[in-house]
Parts: sequence; structure tokens; C-alpha cells
Amino acid sequence: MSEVNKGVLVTGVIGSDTHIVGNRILSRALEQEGFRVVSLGALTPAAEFVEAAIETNADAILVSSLYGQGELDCDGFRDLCTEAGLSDILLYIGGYLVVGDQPWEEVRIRFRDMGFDRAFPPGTRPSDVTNVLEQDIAARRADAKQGA
Amino acid sequence: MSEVNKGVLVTGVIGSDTHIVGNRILSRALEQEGFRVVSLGALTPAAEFVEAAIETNADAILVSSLYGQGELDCDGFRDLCTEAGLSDILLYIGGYLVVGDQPWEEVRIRFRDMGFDRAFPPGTRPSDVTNVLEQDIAARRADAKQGA
Amino acid sequence: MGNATITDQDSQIRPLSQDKIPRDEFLKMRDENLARWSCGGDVDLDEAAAYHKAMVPEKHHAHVSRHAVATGACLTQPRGGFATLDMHKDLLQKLEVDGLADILPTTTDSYTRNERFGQAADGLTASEAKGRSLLNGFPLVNHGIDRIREIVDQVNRPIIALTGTAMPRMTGEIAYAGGMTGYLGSGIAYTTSYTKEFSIADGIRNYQYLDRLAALYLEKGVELHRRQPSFLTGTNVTPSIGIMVAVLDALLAAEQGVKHYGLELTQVMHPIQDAASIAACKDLVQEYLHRAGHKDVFTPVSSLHWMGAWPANRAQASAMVVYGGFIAKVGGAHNVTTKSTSEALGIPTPEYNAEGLVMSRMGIYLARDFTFEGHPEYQLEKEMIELEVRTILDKVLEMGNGDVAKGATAAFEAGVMDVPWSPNRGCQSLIMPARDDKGYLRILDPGKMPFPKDTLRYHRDQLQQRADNKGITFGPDLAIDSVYELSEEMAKLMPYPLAS
Amino acid sequence: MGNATITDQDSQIRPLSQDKIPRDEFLKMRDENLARWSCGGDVDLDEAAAYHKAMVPEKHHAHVSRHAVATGACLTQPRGGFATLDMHKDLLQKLEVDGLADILPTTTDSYTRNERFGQAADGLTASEAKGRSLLNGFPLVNHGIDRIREIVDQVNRPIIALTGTAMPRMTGEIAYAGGMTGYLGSGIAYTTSYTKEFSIADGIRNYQYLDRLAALYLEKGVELHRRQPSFLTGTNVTPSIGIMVAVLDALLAAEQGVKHYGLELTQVMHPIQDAASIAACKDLVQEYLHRAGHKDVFTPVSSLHWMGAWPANRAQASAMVVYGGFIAKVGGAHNVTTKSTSEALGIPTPEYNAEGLVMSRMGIYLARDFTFEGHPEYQLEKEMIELEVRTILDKVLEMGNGDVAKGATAAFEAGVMDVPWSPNRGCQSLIMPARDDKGYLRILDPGKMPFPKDTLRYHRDQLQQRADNKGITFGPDLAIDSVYELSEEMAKLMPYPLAS
Ligand code: B12
Ligand code: B12
Repeated sequence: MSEVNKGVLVTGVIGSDTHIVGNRILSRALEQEGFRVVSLGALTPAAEFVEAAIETNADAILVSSLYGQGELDCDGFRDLCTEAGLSDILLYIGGYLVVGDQPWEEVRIRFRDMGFDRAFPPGTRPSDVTNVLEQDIAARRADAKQGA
Repeated sequence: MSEVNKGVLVTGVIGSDTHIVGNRILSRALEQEGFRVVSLGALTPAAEFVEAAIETNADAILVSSLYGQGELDCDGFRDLCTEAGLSDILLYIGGYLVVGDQPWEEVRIRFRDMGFDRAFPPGTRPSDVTNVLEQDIAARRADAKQGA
Repeated sequence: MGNATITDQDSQIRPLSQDKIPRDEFLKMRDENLARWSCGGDVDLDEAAAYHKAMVPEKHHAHVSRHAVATGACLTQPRGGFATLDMHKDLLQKLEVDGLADILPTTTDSYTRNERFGQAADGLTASEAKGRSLLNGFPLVNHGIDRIREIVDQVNRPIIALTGTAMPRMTGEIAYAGGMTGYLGSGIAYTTSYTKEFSIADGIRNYQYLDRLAALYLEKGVELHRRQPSFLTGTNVTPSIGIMVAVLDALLAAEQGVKHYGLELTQVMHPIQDAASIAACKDLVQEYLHRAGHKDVFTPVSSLHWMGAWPANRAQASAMVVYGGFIAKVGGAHNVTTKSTSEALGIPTPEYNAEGLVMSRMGIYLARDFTFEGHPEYQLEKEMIELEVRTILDKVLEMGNGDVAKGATAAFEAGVMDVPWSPNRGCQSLIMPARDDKGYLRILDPGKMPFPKDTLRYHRDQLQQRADNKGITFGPDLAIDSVYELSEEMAKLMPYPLAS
Repeated sequence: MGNATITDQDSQIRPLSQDKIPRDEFLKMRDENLARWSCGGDVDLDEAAAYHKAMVPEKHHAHVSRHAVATGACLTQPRGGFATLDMHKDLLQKLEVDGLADILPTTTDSYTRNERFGQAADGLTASEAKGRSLLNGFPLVNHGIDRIREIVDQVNRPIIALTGTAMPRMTGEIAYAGGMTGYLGSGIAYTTSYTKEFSIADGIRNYQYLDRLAALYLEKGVELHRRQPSFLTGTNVTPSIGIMVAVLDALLAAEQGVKHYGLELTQVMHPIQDAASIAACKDLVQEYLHRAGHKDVFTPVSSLHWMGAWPANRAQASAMVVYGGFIAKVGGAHNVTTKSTSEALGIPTPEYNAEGLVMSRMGIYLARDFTFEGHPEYQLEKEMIELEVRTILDKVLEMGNGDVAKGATAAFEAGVMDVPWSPNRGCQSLIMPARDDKGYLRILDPGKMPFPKDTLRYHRDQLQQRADNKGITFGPDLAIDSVYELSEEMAKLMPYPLAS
């Protein structure tokens, strides 16, 4: 993994969720933007995200959850990362995170409290993500350097 | 005018209102039910209702107003009747009595306060009217006899 | 202030005919007309023409219509108007921004329509006092030219005046001078659907005035959109009747020098019949205009959302709104006049009105680019419509010895032309339409209209089937049942199949 | 508890083939299956058959479907399921009473679909604790037979289990024993759209079990509704691909003895293409069943509301809902699976779900009785679909040497059969559809599917036009643009014409 890329990302759809289309389009777009994307596809258990992140020394994990059960699937996700030594990895999540049309602000806070750095509502387009992701990764790398 | 009929009714659409269809169907149905109906048609000034009621010694005036300006057109209608000596004539009104979709109960009360004995909401069918009209006329005639 | 005065004077000066009003005579008529109400004096035609010319083309109805025809687009246009300036401004704002209306409306109130400007003034005052509209539209004459221009300047779309009336002389002058670029109305259509005692001849005269006015603007380089409303009484008006009236009114307008004349047809709520009627209307209007020597009149066709009784349930109504956009596009209309899910509940709020526009627009989108061209049932229906229109119109024109105005009035008097459910005493209203078992609007009773025998037999056979299947006596009850049909509750309209 | 165990065992006993599972062997398989989860033991087939027989015919999906076909009706059926018994009961109540659903749904949650009954139990507990559904459906195995019957007894309509899964053995047993009379799912369709690692062969085996179960009920005098879901990934699945899978799954079911097998096709949102695909599906399924000697399989067709991405704006979405009912009826579908204006917002509330039903139902009503039969563009489209389906299916059957199961698995391996946007690793998913300039779904890249040269050229020519007109490079971007298309905001989808 060279440093020339804008960052290494692990993407996938968590749990028993088969909605792959948006995740695939997002992964393709991020790759075209210069990120290195490790794409785990649909129906991916939480643990697999973490393993892939360790293996690839990823900057961020981008979790998709569309089918409504993300709230159950993501319970403890940050802890899994921390236990695996990925305490400072960036965690993004996007999609239809809960069952039904719940006020987005509440949902966002619920997922922030679960340890996700950012949550993205339905309707998000790749172009809504790239800039902020680049900045977050840069900031994270700067922090890491300072820490070192 | 013989007493064999169930009552003499004056019908029409008040003001500058051209919505004749419902009024015509209603008039026809009431006639078939055994009322004598004097039908003034669309675009009928308030004063014409009163004149026709006097001429035909009507039991009731059935005003239609569909176009939303009924509130303006019917202002003072009861007074007109009273001034013409028809103080105890039954006054019904039906249709879309105000502009927009206002809570029916408020509208009903507004028209009751304007002197209408009954007001009927949009969607009223002739069959919703006949019975209550027959009873009201019977009651009115009974009152008149007692009064006499 | 009564309009009757004006037409009475006219009839003394000018016997009814289709002929173009001579310029000088017309200028005199204008003076008399404008003197009737205070703000009439504010109209200065040259100044108004200059104002129009200074407007961006996107605000010219005529320009936008021509563009729609050129690109095959179907424009959306709602109806709507409130009493006060602020309410009306707010309405148009929402229709433009949230509803994406291509054309903005200004519906006038019913007092204005009947030239009862005094009553309209009272209604306006009461509305301002109560903070809600007591008028069912915008009293444009009372507001006057400057306030109309305030609105015109605020929006980015053309505005059409929707002022259902047989008396358009004052509203027409003020609307056009105010910068509205479209005006809906015509002599035969509106007189038969909006008046009781008014004669069709006087209605024609009044619209000859308006059409002549539009021609005068054109002479000054301003193309205005004039439009004819063949929805008539909106109540089960069959395509052929709508089109006959459309053609007659179009011929009358063309004689006055109008070169841009839209036609409106109400939807009957049968997909094939609706599409066929739009196509037939396009062809027939041009056919008769050409026959009369008018080869350069531009006649875009508007399809109108169902004009009869609507269901109170919003989900049901939304299907009718969507259908309305969809079928307008399929049929090849260049404009659709939209309603909302509030139709059976009362004049819609700006929000519901805008929602109806978006529903319609998405309906248009979903129609993609297909047409019914070549579909056998569609071809049959279109041919029947054309046969009926030609049969009766030729008779009407014959009755006028080549003069459309005379032919039309004579035909109405004789019942050769007729309009169902008309409140007008000059219209026999013997014709009775009803819906057949497949959902087509058919003619139950032609009254005295000389329909071709074959199509009439077809209509009645189809209706007999419905009578049999529905257990309704063949006769007026069938027509009344059809008035209510689409307003019925879903559960009655289409019961769970096992229950039926 | 993993389902893999079960299919692994099967493969040792039974090499993959289309052959009917012998009765004895099947009974053994059932025992093994039912032993996997506590409530499996509650299934008593004879008792269940007796329960079904005691139900009024109106609650039998098979009966209602046959009635719809006989009367030409188009039934409405929503999707929907909530975690707890009370929430789910309330939902079905509203769908029946307010929505007038002809068929009631029970969507299972995604843990149940993947036979993670333990996780489903946790989700159910959490939902009960929080008072809101944390599961995206009704965990029917955890609730068990008695509670399902409590629901069945409460409603007056048939219930279909909608349990998108490649592992239907347990849910199928419990749903049918609980008195549900329909079950949606099939081996090829659901394995390619709902799983990642699961093999198509195992998916086929699992549905052979379910189909064999339905046949067993039939032997006991109970006709159940089995249904195949050719919406696949719901994402721009072209008609021909959907129909190919429908035919293959239908043949597999028929071999197991199923006599009542519905087919589902997702709408592509082009009126002509949608109608053509429904008609083609009806014909082709019967054609191939007949060829295989199955002359008595009843195959009603369901049309599904758009399965791809929806717009977030409710007014826009309502147009798609209405269109969905309308076109299902026009195309001659006997059922429409409805969505709501909440589609792009999240699982709908019971109220919005019911509203979607009424919108659809009114859409059906407004389609009246017309069809596209005889319409040139429609006939062309239908012929193209038929040619494509026959060309590829014949190849698939050839690959299996007359065995559908073998042919299908071999074809997927070789890419001769393919599904766009599939998450399944056993499916190459090279095929790329996109929308052309007239709104038809076309094939941009056939992957390895042997489409007829002529139709393929046609597809690509049409797409090239779109690429040119829209300024998008001919390639994947065109496909991605088509994924988003219908979810775009109105203002982007159809801008004010002058702006474009
Ligand atoms: C297509 C579809 C399907 C297909 C999926 C095919 C496939 N293999 O991908 C099929 C038909 C198989 C399907 C099945 C189901 N579906 Co579905 N499906 C949809 C639908 C219609 C479109 C999804 C889509 O592809 N959108 C297009 C893509 C491009 O957008 P996207 O997925 O939203 O992704 C974008 C963004 O969200 C964002 N994004 C996504 N992930 C991430 C991650 C990060 C980190 C970031 C920054 C951004 C981001 O970027 C993406 C690209 O722009 C939606 C409703 C809708 N949106 O209209 C329902 C929907 C997602 N499905 C839903 C459900 C419930 C189901 C089912 C349970 C069946 C059902 N409806 O009852 C099953 C579940 C199957 C399973 N086990 O997972 C629900 C979820 C409800 C909720 N959360 O409240 C929805 C919302 C429909 C609804 N209103 O009920 N579905
Ligand atoms: C058809 C129609 C027209 C036709 C009328 C043709 C004609 N000559 O009759 C045309 C197209 C000409 C027309 C014009 C206008 N209309 Co209009 N029209 C309708 C429509 C679509 C149906 C009316 C109808 O015929 N219903 C069928 C009959 C059988 O029902 P009905 O009229 O309601 O009558 C029944 C009951 O109300 C009751 N009833 C009626 N009167 C009485 C009286 C008594 C005493 C009793 C007991 C019962 C009773 O019994 C009748 C029989 O069942 C309604 C909306 C709707 N309902 O869907 C709008 C509607 C009535 N119109 C309306 C308006 C505003 C107008 C216009 C101003 C134009 C506009 N929309 O901007 C003009 C006004 C013209 C004028 N000067 O009057 C509004 C009124 C709004 C409000 N009050 O808030 C409505 C509600 C539409 C809307 N939502 O905006 N209209």
C-alpha cells in the first residue's frame, strides 16, 4: 500500500443485508477518485470488516446498511475495532440505518453514540462523501504523526 | 297546491354560482320522492328565492352554493325571508359553502348562525336529505297548526 | 355597470356576424368599455405593448407554448387565485417554486366573472379583514394594472387569466394591460357553461371584442395567447361535443385576426378516448381553419384533468391527478391543466395545488414518449369522433350560410348544437351522456343533435350493456349514475372481486 | 442451525436434478429439517391440511387467484411486516380495512430469511422492549404456528409469506402450517438476488423442498399458492431476463408437482415495455411448461411496482404508485404488488402502506378495460422479448441435456444466464442494462449472455442515442445513471422546457 493514494477504505454491506447496488456504485466512485478500496460486498459480518481493515492497514471503514436492521448489526462495532487495536480508525456509515422513516437527526446521534464518526442519510451520492472523507483522513494521518 | 304532496320546495343555486348539476339532480330526486319542486336553476339572486317561496307558499327553501362565495351571498338571507313575512320557512343549504376545505363543524355553525335550519356538507346525496326534510316539514306544519 | 348595456349597444350598431370588427369601430367600442369602471381608464395600449415587449420571452405565454409544441413537451398549468394581493402572490410563488408550474394561473372570483366589481370590492375588503379569502379567485379588475404588474414582475413564468365568464371585455383589457400573456375563454363555450340568461349571440360578441383586442396587440408586435375552454360544463362532455365547440370558437377568433389560439379539452377518464380526442381535436381544428382560409393559426391543445365530480379520498384523487398528466402526454397535448387531491374538498391550499402539479409532472414523465398511434381501438375511436364532429359541424356551418356566428346561434336555437348539463336557457341541454361498461363516455340521448346513425347506434348498444350489467334502467338514471361514478368511494367503485 | 448443513447432506444423498423428490425420501428430509428449530416439531401436516380445509375459500390465495383470472381482475397486494404480534396484527388490519388489500402480506425480517432465528429472537425482544420494530419484518418462525393462526383467524383475506430467502425450508413449513396460503420465493431468483456465497444449486434444492411440500399439501386436497419472484435484484432487470428466470423456476416447480405457480415481474417503468413483458411472460411460461409436458399448471402473473430506487418526494412517488396499478391492469396482470410513497424514506407506516394500496387500486380502475393488443410498438417489443427469451432458454435447456436444474446451474456458471447487479458470487453479473432515450430498458453490455444479434444491435443503437443526447459516455456510466434516474428530483428529471 503506497502513500500516493488518498487513503485505504474498506467497504461492505453489514449483516444479512443484500442491498449491494449503492455500495458498489460508491466503491467504484471512490476508487475513481483515487482511494484504494477493499470491497467486501453484501452480507458481510462485522468481524470481516475489522479483519480486512487490519490486513490492509485501512484509514477508514465505510459500512453500508440499507435494510433497516443496521441498528442491531452495528451494536458494538466500535468496540470490535478497539479490541482489534483499531482504536482510531475512521468509521462511516450510510444508508437506511433504521426501520422506517425516523427523524434523521435522532438517527445520526444514535449512530454517533455507537461510535461512528459520520453517518449519511438516504439519498447520499458519492460526490457528497469524497471531500469530507479526504479531509477526515488527512486529519487522522496528521494526528497519527503528531502522536508519533 | 294540494296538501297531498310532501311539501313545496324552492330550489336554486345562489349568487353568481353556475354549478347546476347537483342542484338539478337533487331537485329531480325530491320530485320523484313526492315533493313539489320549484326549481330556479343556477345564478339565482337571494331575492328570487324569497319571491318564489311567497308565490308558491313553499314549506322550505333549499339553497345550493358550490363555488365558495356562499358565505357572502347568504349574508342576510334569513332577514330577507323574515322581512317578506316568511319568518318560519325552513331554510336548508348544501354544497361547498366556503372557500377551501374548512372544518365542517365550524362551517355548519357559521351557517346556523346565519339562520339556516340545516346545512349539508359536500358529498351529500339526495337520499341523505329526503327523510329529514319530510320530518322537518311535518314538524313545521304541526307547529303552524298549533300556532293557528 | 351591467355588461348588458354594452352588448345591447353593440347589437344596435352591429348585427351578429363573424366579420372582423373594423379598427375604428373597435376603438370606439374600447372607449365605451373602458369607461365603465374606474381603472379602465388606466389602459394605454401602446404603453402596454411596450411593457410586453420589454418582458423576457420566458414570461410570454405564446413563446412558451410555441416552444412546447416545437419540442414535444407537455406544459403544466394549475388553476388558482385568492382575494388579496399577498395571498395571491404567495400562491403563485409556491406554484412556481414548489410545483414547477410551467404556466401560472390567475383565476378570478365569480363576482368579477359576472362584472359585479362592486361586490368583488366588498369581498376583497372582507377577505383582508378576516385574513382569509372569501372570494373564490383574484378580483383582477379591482386590483388593477399596477398591482398585476407587481405580480408579473415577481414571477418567472407566463401568467394566464382564468376568468370563466361570458363577459371578458373588462377583465381582458386589464389582464393583458397588466402583463398577463394568456387569457382563457370563448363565446360559445363559456356562455353555455357559465351563464343562465345570457344569450349565446351576446357571448360571441363579447369574445369577438376580446379576440379583436388580441389581434390589435399582434398588430403592435405582441403575440398573446388566447385560449378556448371546451370543458364546457365539465360534466361528462363527450369528446365530439367539446371539439365541435372548440372548432366554432376557433373559427370565430380567427376571423377577428387571432393567430395563436389554444384549445382545451376535458379528460373523460378513459385512456383511449382521451388520447383519441386530443389527436382528433388537433386535426379537426386545423382542418376547419384551413377550409375557412386560415392557414397560419397556431392551435396548441391543452388537456384538462377530469372536470366532473371527484372522490373525497386523497389517495383516490391522486390517481386521477397522475392519470391526468400521464394521458395528456400520451395523447400529445402540449399543456395540461392540473387539479389537486383537494378537488372534492374545496379550493386547494397552495401546498396541495403545488403537489398536484408535481404529481402531474411525474405522470407526464412516466408517459415517456409513446403514443397510441396505430392501436386499433384508438383508431376506431378517433374515426368515430371525427365523423361525429364533421357531420354536425357541416350542418352548423350550413345553417349559417357560411357565417360561423350565425350558424352557431341558429344551431343552438334548433338544438343541432347542444351542451349537456348546461345552466343556460338558450341551450336546450337535452343531450345526455353516460358511461358505458368499458368506461367510455357515450351518448345516451342525442337530444336534437344530428349524430350519424351508425355511431349513435354504437353508443347506445354499449350503454345498453352497462344498463344490463349494472341493473340500471336505460335512461336518465344511467346519466346520473355516471355523474357520480368517479366520486364514489373506492370500496364501491371496485369492490374486492369475490364480493362482486 | 446453519442451513448449509441441510443442503450439504442433501447433496450427498441426491445429486442435483430436476426430478421429483420421491415421497419417502421427502418425508425423511422433512423430519431432518423440522428438527432444526424448536417450533419445527409443531408441524403436523394432516392437522395443517385440515385447518386449511376448514378455512373459508376467500382466505385461500389459490382460490382468490383463480377467481381473479376468471373475472379478469387485478388483485392488489402490499408488502409489510413488523416484529411483534401486535404491530403486525395492526398492520394487516389497516391494510385490509383502509387499504382494501385483496391479498395480505407477511414480510419476514432479514435474520429469519437467513435462518438466523437466534438473532431474530433477540431482535424481537428488543422490539418489544423499545415499543418499535427493530426488525424489518415479522419473524414468523419465532412466533410459531399458533400465533400465525391467531392472525389468520383475525383477517378476511389470504395471507402470502414474503420471505426473500434462498433458505425457505423452515419458513415454508411454518407459514403453510400456520395457515398462510401463499409463499413467494424460488431457487434461482432468490439465490441470485438475496445471497452472496450460497450456490445456485443449493438454492434450487431448497426450493425443490418447498415445492415438493406444496405438492404434498395438494395430494391432501389443499391447493396452495406458490409464487416466483422475478424481480431479482430489482435494479433495471430487463423483461427478457426476468422471464427467463421465471420460466426456469416454473419448470423446476412443475417437476415437483406444483399445479399453481404465480410469476412476478418487476415493472421497468415504460408503459409499452411493461405491458409487453406481462403478456410475453404469460405466454412463454405456458409455452415452456407445455413443451415439458406440464399442461395443467395454473400460472397467474403479478406485476410489481418499480423495484429500483424511488424518489424521496411523495408527490413524485405517488405517480409511480399510481402508474404501477394502472399498467399492471393494462398489461393484463392478475395481481399487483404495491409500494407506497414512503419507498425511498423507509419501511412505510401502516397508514402510508394502505394509502399506496388505494392509489394503486384507483390506478387499476382508471385503466378500465383497454389493452395494447394490436399496437405496433407493443407488438414489436413483445416479439423482441419472446425472441430473446427463446434464444437463451433453448440454449440453457440444451446445456442441461433436458434437465432444467442442471441446465440452469451450468448456464449461470458459464454466464449464459446472468443477473444484473447481483450480490451472488456464483453469478457473473456482467450484464449491464441501461435506459434508452425513449425510456425503454435496454441491454448495454450482455456479458456472456447469447442474445440474438438483431435485438442486441437494436438495444445498443437506442442506448447510443441516449449517450449522445445526454452527453454520457457509452459504458458503465450510462448504467449507473439509469440506476439513479427515477430517484432524481422532479426539477432535474423534467426541467422547465425552456431551460433544457
Ligand atoms: C433495490 C432495492 C432492493 C433490492 C436489492 C438488490 C440488491 N442486491 O442490491 C431487493 C429487491 C433485493 C431488495 C430487498 C429488500 N429490501 Co430493499 N430496496 C431497494 C430500493 C428500492 C433501492 C435501493 C437501491 O439500490 N438504491 C440505489 C442506490 C444507488 O442507492 P443506495 O442503496 O441508497 O446507496 C446510496 C446511498 O445510500 C449511499 N450509501 C450507501 N451506503 C453507504 C455507506 C456510506 C459509508 C456512505 C457514506 C454512503 C452510503 O451512497 C449510495 C450511492 O449513492 C430501496 C428503496 C429506495 N431507495 O427506493 C429498498 C429498501 C432499501 N429495501 C428495504 C427492505 C426492507 C428490503 C427487504 C427487507 C424487502 C422488503 N422491502 O420488505 C429486502 C431485504 C433483503 C435483504 N436481506 O437485505 C427498505 C429498507 C427500509 C428501512 N430501512 O426502513 C427500503 C428503503 C424500501 C422500503 N421503503 O421499505 N431491496
Ligand atoms: C363540475 C364542476 C364545475 C363545472 C360546473 C358545471 C355546471 N354548470 O354545473 C364548471 C367547470 C363550470 C365549474 C366552474 C367553477 N368551479 Co367548479 N366544480 C365542479 C366539480 C368538479 C363537480 C361539481 C359537481 O357537479 N358535482 C356533482 C354533483 C352531483 O354534486 P354537488 O354539486 O356537490 O351536489 C350534491 C351535493 O353537494 C348536494 N347538494 C348540493 N346543493 C345542495 C343543497 C341542499 C339544500 C342540499 C341538502 C344538498 C345539496 O346534493 C347534490 C347531489 O348529490 C367540483 C369539485 C368536485 N365536487 O369534484 C368543483 C368545485 C365545486 N368548483 C369550484 C370552483 C371554485 C369553480 C370555479 C370558480 C372555477 C375554479 N375551479 O377555479 C368556477 C365557478 C363558476 C361559477 N361562477 O360558479 C370549487 C369550489 C371550491 C370551494 N367552495 O372551496 C370546487 C369544489 C372545486 C375545487 N376544489 O376548487 N365547476
